[in-house]
Amino acid sequence: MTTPESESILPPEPAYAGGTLAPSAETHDSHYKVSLDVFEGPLDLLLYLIKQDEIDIYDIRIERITSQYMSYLDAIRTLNISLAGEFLVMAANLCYLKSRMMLPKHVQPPEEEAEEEDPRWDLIRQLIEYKKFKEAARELGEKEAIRQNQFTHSPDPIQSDEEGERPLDEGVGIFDLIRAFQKVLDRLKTGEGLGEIVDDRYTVADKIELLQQLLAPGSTYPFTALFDDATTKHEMIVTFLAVLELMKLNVLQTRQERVLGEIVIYRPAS
Amino acid sequence: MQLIQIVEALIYAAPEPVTTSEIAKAVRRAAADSDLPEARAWESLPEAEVAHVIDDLAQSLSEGGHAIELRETSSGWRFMTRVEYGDWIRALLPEMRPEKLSPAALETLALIAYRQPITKADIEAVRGVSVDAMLQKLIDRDLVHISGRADLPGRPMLYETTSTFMEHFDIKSLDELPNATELRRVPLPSASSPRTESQETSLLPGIEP
Amino acid sequence: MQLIQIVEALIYAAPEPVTTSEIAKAVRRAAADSDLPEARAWESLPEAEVAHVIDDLAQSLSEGGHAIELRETSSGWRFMTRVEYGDWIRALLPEMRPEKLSPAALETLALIAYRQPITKADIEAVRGVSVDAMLQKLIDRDLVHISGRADLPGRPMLYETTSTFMEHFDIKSLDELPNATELRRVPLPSASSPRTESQETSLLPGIEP
Repeated sequence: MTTPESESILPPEPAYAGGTLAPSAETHDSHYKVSLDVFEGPLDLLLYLIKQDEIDIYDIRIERITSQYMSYLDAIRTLNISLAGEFLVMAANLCYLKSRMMLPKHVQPPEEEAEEEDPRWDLIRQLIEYKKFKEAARELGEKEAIRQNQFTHSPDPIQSDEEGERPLDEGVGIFDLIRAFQKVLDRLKTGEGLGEIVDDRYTVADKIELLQQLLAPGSTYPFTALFDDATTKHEMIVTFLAVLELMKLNVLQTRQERVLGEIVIYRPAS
Repeated sequence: MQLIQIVEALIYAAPEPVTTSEIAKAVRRAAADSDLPEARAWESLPEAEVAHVIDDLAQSLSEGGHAIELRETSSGWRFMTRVEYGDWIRALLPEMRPEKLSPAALETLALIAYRQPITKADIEAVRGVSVDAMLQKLIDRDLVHISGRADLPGRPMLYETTSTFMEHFDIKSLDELPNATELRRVPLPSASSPRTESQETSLLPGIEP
Repeated sequence: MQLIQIVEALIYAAPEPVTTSEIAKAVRRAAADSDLPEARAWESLPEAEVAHVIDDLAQSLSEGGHAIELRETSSGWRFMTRVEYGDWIRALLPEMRPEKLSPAALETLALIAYRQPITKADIEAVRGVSVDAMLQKLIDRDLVHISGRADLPGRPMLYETTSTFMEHFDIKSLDELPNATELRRVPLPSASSPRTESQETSLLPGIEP
């Protein structure tokens, strides 16, 4: 399959419009490494070469454009960059056109439909169509940029007299907790080292007692803040297990105002 | 309580854009159940009156010098911050940095947008490259969907843009596309021989990979 | 451009409530990068001034007869619809279009439906992309649930569709799925070497969700 796997939905890093691309075969590596990703396909490359030469699309000189195209591909190949199949198909097509153009008119093999038509015509038409849509794509990109400067709000809580109408009020699943916990661990992982204290000084029972002191009946506490003071992963796990234990005993509850929002630990008054 | 406030609350609270007719229908329904004396009149609220109220609301927001405006998208009305505050908002929310589509994605989308419904082979005929992977990515991002199969040998799939596409580019209708009249008519080089679709069809009909 | 508008835009666009100090910090940061002449003054914007502007904003909203008000929650400021519109909105919202599933979500759901119980690794082997977030969304919407753990290294979780799924798609049993007998047997790529689940399993043995 010829699918260019590098074709990403996100833009390539280097800007095509930068104009630093020199298509001569002598130029060295980095340009070509950059450029292959920059061209969206063989038609795009051809348009670029035509623009460089400042010639009219209707007036392409096949011989010249073919040799430019080929030297471009050669340069890419010497760098051992794998080439999408489409670029090679176009190369073959160009060589074929070139050889046809070189023959005197009366010995040119008859094309199927096009009787008197210029053999370049198919390619020219394709280039023109492609160019129109390339332009349309650029305009879409401009619309996108404007749109992305406008923001809408995420669905918000609606105030109403009745409590309990909010979709996520019934407590958070254990999975949300595990995920939140994972987030804390990840953050710890990317932060500085966990310290070298090896002594496992905390037990779940200790932490249960601590949590009960921390949370007076009727009060709340942000879930992630429970781990702010933890110095080891072990301590965090123990704290987490203590929370789970207290939840099982109905001493603590969890709340989350919105999906993926901050989880809050709550200790009911009774 | 006034109608303009109800409309404002409704547009604000709706998780997705709402159309004038949806608002009118909803107000009529809710008015019938309401105890408010002023609600009587809204039980037969015509859509035209809602349209009028929406105009008033949009105007009062812009005259009041607000940073938020009422905008009509392809799927209805919604509040949005004005363009000029984009940089300020991103300073608060660096994670909201927009993900711009690549030129290759834009080219493919442009072709689908202007020529829909279109087959993969026809897209490839213009772009000159294989678009399998790209189409899959666009489908995953809900910018494109499969609308059916063409009445051609091999029954190739047909692709169309989605309402997410319209929202992403802030386009209300396809006629609003830049240069629409010209590009939607341009005769395209089309795939000379319809290529057979790859595994995706044979493997799991109905479940797209 | 005025400070009050910037503050309005920031509070509106933020996905979570924002505090006065977060707003002040964001404005200072963006002002430093801004070309606007009026932004100079905001580079050293004190929090107290933001607090003042927030008061003005809240007041202008309530005096303007809006259905939306600025409220301070435990974690910061946010806009909310006023209490008195709660009933209306609640009556109106069911009229709204339900949020639709994205194609990517549907694919994942379909795979689970036909191949349940299935591990995440096997879903990913077929879809070729990570499906963590997608699975979570499906679980959040009660279309999919975890039915247990596979008897494989790492004891990966197994996913199944729920009764909500059956209701949503209006089927009484899984045999009623289109093409069930065939699709449930189609050979699919599966995770060649079952991956070990991430820490959640290894770290916390004994906590079965």
